[in-house]
Amino acid sequence: MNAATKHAAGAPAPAADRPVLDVAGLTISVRGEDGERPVVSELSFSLARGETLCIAGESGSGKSMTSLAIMALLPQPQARISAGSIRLGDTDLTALDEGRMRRIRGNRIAMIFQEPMTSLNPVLSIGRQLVEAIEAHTGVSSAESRRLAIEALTAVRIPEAESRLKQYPHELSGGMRQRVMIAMALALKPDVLIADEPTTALDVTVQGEVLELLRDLQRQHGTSVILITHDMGVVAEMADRVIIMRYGRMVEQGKVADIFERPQVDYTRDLLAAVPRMGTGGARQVPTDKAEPSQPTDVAVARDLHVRFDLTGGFFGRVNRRVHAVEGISFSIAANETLSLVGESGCGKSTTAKALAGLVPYHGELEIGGRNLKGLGREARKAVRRDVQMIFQDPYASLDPRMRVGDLVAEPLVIHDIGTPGERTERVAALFERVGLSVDQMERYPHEFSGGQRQRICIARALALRPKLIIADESVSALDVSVQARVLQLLKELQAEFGVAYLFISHDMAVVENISDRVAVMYLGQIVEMGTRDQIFSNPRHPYTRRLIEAVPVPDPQRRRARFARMEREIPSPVRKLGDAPQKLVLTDVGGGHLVAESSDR
Amino acid sequence: MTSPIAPEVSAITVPARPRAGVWRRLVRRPLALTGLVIIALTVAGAVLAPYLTGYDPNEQMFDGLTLEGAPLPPSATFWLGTDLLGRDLLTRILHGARTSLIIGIVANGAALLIGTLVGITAGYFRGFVGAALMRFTDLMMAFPALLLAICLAAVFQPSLWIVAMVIALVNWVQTARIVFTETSSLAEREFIDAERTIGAGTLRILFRHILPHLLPTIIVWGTLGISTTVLLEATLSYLGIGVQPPTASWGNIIFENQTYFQAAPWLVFFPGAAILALALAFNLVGDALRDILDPTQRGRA
Amino acid sequence: QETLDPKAKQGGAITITYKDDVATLDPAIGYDWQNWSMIKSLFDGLMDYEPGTTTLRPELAESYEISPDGKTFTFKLRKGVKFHNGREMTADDVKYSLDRVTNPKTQSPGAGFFASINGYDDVAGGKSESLSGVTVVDPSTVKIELSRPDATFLHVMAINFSHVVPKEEVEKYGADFGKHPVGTGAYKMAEWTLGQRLVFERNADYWHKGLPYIDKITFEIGQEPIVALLRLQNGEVDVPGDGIPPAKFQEVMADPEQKARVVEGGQLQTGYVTMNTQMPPFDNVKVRQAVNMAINKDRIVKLINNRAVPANQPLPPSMPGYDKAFAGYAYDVDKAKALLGEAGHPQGFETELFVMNTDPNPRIAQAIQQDLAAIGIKAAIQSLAQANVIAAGGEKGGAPMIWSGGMAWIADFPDPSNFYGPILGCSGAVQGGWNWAWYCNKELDEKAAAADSIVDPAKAEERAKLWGEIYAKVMADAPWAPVFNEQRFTMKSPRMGGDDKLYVDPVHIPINYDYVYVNDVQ
Amino acid sequence: MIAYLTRRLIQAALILLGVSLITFALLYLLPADPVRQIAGRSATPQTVESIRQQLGLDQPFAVQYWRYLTNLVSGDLGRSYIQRSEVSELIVARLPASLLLMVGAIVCELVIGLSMGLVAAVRRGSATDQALMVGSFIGVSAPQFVVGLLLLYVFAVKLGWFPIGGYGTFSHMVLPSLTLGILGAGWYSRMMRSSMIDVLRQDYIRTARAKGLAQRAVLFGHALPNAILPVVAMIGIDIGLFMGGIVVVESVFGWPGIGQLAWQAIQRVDIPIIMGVTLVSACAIVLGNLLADIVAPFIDPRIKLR
Ligand SMILES: Nc1ncnc2c1ncn2[C@@H]1O[C@H](COP(=O)(O)OP(=O)(O)OP(=O)(O)O)[C@@H](O)[C@H]1O
Ligand SMILES: Nc1ncnc2c1ncn2[C@@H]1O[C@H](COP(=O)(O)OP(=O)(O)OP(=O)(O)O)[C@@H](O)[C@H]1O
Ligand SMILES: [Mg+2]
Ligand SMILES: [Mg+2]
Ligand code: NI
Repeated sequence: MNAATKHAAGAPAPAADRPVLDVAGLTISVRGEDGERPVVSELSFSLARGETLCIAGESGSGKSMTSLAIMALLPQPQARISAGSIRLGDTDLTALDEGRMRRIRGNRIAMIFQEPMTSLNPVLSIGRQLVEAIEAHTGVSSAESRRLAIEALTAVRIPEAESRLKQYPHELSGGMRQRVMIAMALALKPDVLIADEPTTALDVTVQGEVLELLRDLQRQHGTSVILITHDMGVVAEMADRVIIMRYGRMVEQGKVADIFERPQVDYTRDLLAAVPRMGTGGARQVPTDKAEPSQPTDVAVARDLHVRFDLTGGFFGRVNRRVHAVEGISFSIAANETLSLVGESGCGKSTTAKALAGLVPYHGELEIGGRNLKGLGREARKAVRRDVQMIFQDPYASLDPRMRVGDLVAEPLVIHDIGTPGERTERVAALFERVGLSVDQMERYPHEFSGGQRQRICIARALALRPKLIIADESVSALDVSVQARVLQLLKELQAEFGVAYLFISHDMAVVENISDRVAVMYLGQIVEMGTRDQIFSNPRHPYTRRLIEAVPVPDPQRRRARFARMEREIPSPVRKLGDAPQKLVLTDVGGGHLVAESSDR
Repeated sequence: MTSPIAPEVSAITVPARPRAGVWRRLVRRPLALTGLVIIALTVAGAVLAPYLTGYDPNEQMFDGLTLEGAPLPPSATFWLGTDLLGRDLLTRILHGARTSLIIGIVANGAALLIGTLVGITAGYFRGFVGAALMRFTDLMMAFPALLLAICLAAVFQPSLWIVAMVIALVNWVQTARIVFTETSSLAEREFIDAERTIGAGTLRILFRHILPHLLPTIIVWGTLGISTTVLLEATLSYLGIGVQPPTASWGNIIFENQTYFQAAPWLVFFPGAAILALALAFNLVGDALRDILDPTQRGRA
Repeated sequence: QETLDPKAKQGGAITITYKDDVATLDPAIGYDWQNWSMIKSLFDGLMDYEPGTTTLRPELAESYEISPDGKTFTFKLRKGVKFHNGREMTADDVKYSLDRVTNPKTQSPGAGFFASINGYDDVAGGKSESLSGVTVVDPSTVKIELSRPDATFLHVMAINFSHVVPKEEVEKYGADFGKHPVGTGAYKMAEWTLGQRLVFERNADYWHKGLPYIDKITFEIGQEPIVALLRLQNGEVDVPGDGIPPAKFQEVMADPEQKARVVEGGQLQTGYVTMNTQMPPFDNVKVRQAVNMAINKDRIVKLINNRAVPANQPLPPSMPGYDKAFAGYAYDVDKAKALLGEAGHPQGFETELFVMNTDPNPRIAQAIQQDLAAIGIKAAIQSLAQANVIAAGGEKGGAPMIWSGGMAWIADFPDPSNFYGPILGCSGAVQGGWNWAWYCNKELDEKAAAADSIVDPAKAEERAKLWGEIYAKVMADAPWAPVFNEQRFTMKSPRMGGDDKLYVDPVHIPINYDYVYVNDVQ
Repeated sequence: MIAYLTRRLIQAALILLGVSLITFALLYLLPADPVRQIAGRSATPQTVESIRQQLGLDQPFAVQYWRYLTNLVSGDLGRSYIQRSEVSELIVARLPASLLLMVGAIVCELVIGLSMGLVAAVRRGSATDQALMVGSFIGVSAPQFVVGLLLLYVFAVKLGWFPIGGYGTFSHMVLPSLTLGILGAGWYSRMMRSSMIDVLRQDYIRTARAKGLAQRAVLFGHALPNAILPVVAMIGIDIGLFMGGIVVVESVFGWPGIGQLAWQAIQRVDIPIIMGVTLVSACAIVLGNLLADIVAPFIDPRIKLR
């Protein structure tokens, strides 16, 4: 792509010394039931060519709103820019008409959105959505744009890129959807890339790859990047400059090193203090009295769990291939215990969780509280449901958009007939407070919240019933570190108080280390290593586990890696032909219940 | 790690719910208010019909026709003109409102209700129940409405309630079909999964979570259904089921006179306008209701 | 043979429209007013009428003889008459046609007309395939013997059911003969596209040399009368078969140019209200008379834009036997009320009035309803599809009152007896019958039989008078309230030529296809 | 898919069987006696009985129905009582016209309705939106006869652009299709508007716009496929409706469709025709719905055929 032709489409090319993007005095207000209120106030910053600007800060502080304002995609009709200007080179974006703005979008400024599920069109294949983005701004042939699309998918490490083109968003794992979004944004190599929590849903190894991709882009093309993230590790890895936001205002801005070493405001200091760090997780005391019980009551047991999805093809839609999403895994979670499930995106974590929650058909056996999930009556199923709560990976998609969030959180209580209406409201209010939401937000609807806030709503809902087992699918990944710390603390407190067990799915190894009792590492639908936290983190045996741990970004700009390790092997895929079931891995005990799979090559 | 990060919340004060009643919010919208007024006027017109004009709806007046037997156009004596038998059209339209309101609102509403219930159940339940319900719907749909009407007419004494029943029996199927399709798409949404995991029962999922999403569709079918059922009533009456002459209904005033629409346009225009106004009024209210019940539309002027 | 119209030109094509499908064109079966005259143009009978009149004349028969006892009819056939398939028609064909129409397998609705022929009962009962009363004397002579003298028999030989069909074609097409009619008529079938159009082509071999005038008649089917009129005004249609739609009548009559092209004529039709004489309170003659006096016929005629004349007796004015002097029951509300009081219903009563659902019948019914209300009779209207009304009328306690409009009696042939038998006689007052008044007066039945045995044409006057008396007696019992006799208004395009009476021909509705012509051929 | 299709086709056959049984039973119960109509006014009771026997109408219901079914299997729908032709012939003669008009009408409905709905949804709340709403309600509330005749009067009689009714060429098809299109478009436009409004505020629309797609691409490429689902179901319904016939429009435009046949048959209780038309339209409805169900997963891949 020739830069000159591309710029001709939008605004004139920015002079090299001038900032690419200049935001001045930006104020965004939204109209609610109770009148207008600002969500971003007088925000000013600029972005130089080739620079990476990280925006971090409290969840709900207006980061996403700011990026939407730059794209002129603020939610209509509620939100509008009430003051300020956004200049791309010499052009004031706030004054552009829709037609001109359209030529800038995707081409010169691209954006990766926060919620991957709802951001992809459910009825169009991902191939179509990708190719279209490419064709919208370039004149290439359809074969060429298809090739570019495959290239982009491969770049974000989607296995079997070519056949994935035909798949629909709901057939992809959360992480894969996010990678499709990234591929879409990167395909056109824009001048400015706004990435709103781009790696939140990704496991660390892929996160590394994606970050590397961003850097490549920057190097080759001088792209400027606005990276919105809560992950201070990513900030330290990537940022040139950092903006810290809170309550819609910028509280601090500076060079990355300055921010990390000499934070000026209290809030930044708190934020940095809250960052979970690898190796410090030992702070959690494994209760020894519980460690060797006679036979701890298992809250949940999975034995040889299989989940497969049939893929259809051809005109008559016959089943010709199968996704072996979960291939015979077994584990158990005792009361009061936290089992973390880690692994590459698409390895079957969410699917395992859904099977446990009774949402996908499975083979094998699942027991909750000693009851086999198969063949339960209505009442029994309801009782089991009360014991198991799930926090979904994509918070927005899992909240009924037509209900007030207060009602959503109170709903489990209503369903299980707990308390009087008054008591319920109080309990909901208490929950809101504990997850860091204000009580008056109970009256709002899901779409009026930021990504992190929605996730907290989901957490509050799961906690409402005080279940025996909570399945938390990437539940803290979208939270800023301070809230994250607070939520993790809450989870721990609940565990201590009520003996809740957790199946904790996360890609964030630091968080995992922080919270887990035991860790299971999944790869391609199977468990490759399982053991206590210490066994896994201090003595990782399987090469895949080791690579996971190595890939964790360190929240210290001084220890920034020059390059993330690229994996030079074939991208593995759980999609297989009919009758070609993957080989079952054999786990061997290497001592103290530390199970490791034989690995041939790694 | 216990730094206070949450926005300053002092004590847990549960806010008094500031939910203005749906009704109050409805009345605040001028368009919805217009709709409500039209509906109220129609109902009032129907109820008070005998007191509003000086004529009897069935009285064939000698001076209501020209010497050649043609109806009279609107005038000071006959505000909306007279019909082919020399009866006062205004009086007939007012009296006809009774029939038409029952058909357009009661029968149509019943059809909507049945259709929604069937469609939502069939769309949500996989397997036998859903398939059976949908096939039953197909059967009902495949069955000719007119035939059913004629047979019922032959068996029962033609009456308004029979025709209302037939319309309800016949019209629910289309609604069921549409609701079915939408429900089967909604049922695959993740928030429905989420509801299942918190133990929400089927009824709750269906009526608290799926139904509100169907509201726009239901409103569309409900309001458009008013016109079509009122007109359908005329066809059925013509075939001998339903109200018989000289009882007026908007539908049969149009139906009787439509071939005369060039010679006596008022005979078609006024009852047509009445149907249109009623349907529009319900639509205005329905639209407003939908906006009010749809949170994502907040902030719209 | 009458002379040809000297002004007539041969050639050209015309278009006629109809709303409803044309049913079968099998002469033994077709019984709609719509296919009635089409069949007349495709087939011929032994007898026919002078064009535009109700005067009998021989057609396929060259001459006929009636025995003095009136029970034997001998017809001499015309020579050289050919079927459309080229074969010459003979006496065998006549016999075959009569055997066929009376055979129950043919399911002819007109079989009953031939009941007076010897051997009819055997054929109708399935015992025989051949009417013993019909004999082929020689290839051009047929002798028909009757079991009783039948004054209407020549008319029966003129109705469609007796038209001559070729055996070989009937056997070839079987039940579908009605779709592939082959006769001796002036026109032959050229094309029949179901649901769309029928095309008749001039029969060049027609025995009546010089006829017909028109080369091609296209009947377009499925056309709304209002649209047909628009097309007529646009010059696309020559005759709208369904007539001038009521909604347009005044508009047409207000325009002198269009009015000039409208032909008005009488019709062998009476519109009446039947009162079920076996259902109280109509079993009381006073009640029935009261109803007769209560109906304001002038107003009803006005409602249908004066397209009719008020009636006071069953027979229409153009029918022999019509009594011009008959006063009937004059419109008199007070007297009607008084009669009701005498009958024991001073406050009136509630009843039902059945009516067929096509305009203007419900309107007429409503007018009657209002008139009845004036004397206290509250009649609820049952406006139903034709078949349902007919079914109700044929049920003993099915319908207290029926307005006959739309289904009313249009005479099969112009003879007073035709208004009596099935609709006023005892034979019709049975389950499923057409005597909706369920009126049965044995004495009158006998009188009717007597009248019909007066075969001698010379005594026609006497016979007509006898019938007049019968109807006067009927009116005294008042099973009906005659309301009006409809007038026919036929409209034609400017190019249509021929005598006006051809356009209101009493037996050829809407027009006599064989004799009309177009002016714009060279 | 094959399994699904077979299952649905078997179900369809069962539905048709059900329809035929119910229709047959209802017609059996109908008081109007067809034999009387065939036999005519002057028939003797003897003749009536004979005809009744020939038609098998003296048999018990089960026997009559069974005979009808066995004939049906060999494609014999019986003979019309009034017209005396093979019912199958009558229906086949009118089927092409009905199909043509159905296609024309659905195309018109979709073109008019969907574009109205689309514009109204995009211009939501504006004067255009309000005007379109009133327009669609006029379409729904207007009597077919009047609309048809007005169109005929203006475009055929006054302007002479189209023939005054008839059947045959494309230009014959325009006005009847348009009439039905105008009348049906009200439904489609309201439906479309409502589902479009719902779709337009989804996140993926934002994504599509963020890619810099033209408004048209966003609307047609992204919003439409999501909003079209209820519309497709409606087409399924419409197919059935049209195959049952639209009497009024057919007779105004002299269109030789099934509707007129059915209407005449209903008026005269011509039972074999009523049965035949019922079965044909039932077939069309069942197939239309099946089609809509089969298409649905292609439009929304989340829906599974079951
Ligand atoms: N409905 C479905 N149909 C077909 N394939 C599916 C379906 N749902 C999930 N999959 C496939 O199953 C595999 C496992 O998906 P899963 O969502 O469990 O991954 P995950 O481990 O949660 O990944 P992530 O961390 O990215 O969320 C993926 O390859 C995905 O494409
Ligand atoms: N459509 C809306 N209507 C009303 N309020 C909204 C709407 N969308 C967002 N908000 C509010 O605006 C504020 C800023 O939201 P924004 O999405 O920018 O937060 P964020 O900084 O991106 O947070 P996160 O890290 O959790 O994604 C939040 O308080 C949120 O509740
Ligand atoms: Mg955000
Ligand atoms: Mg996942
Ligand atoms: Ni560039």
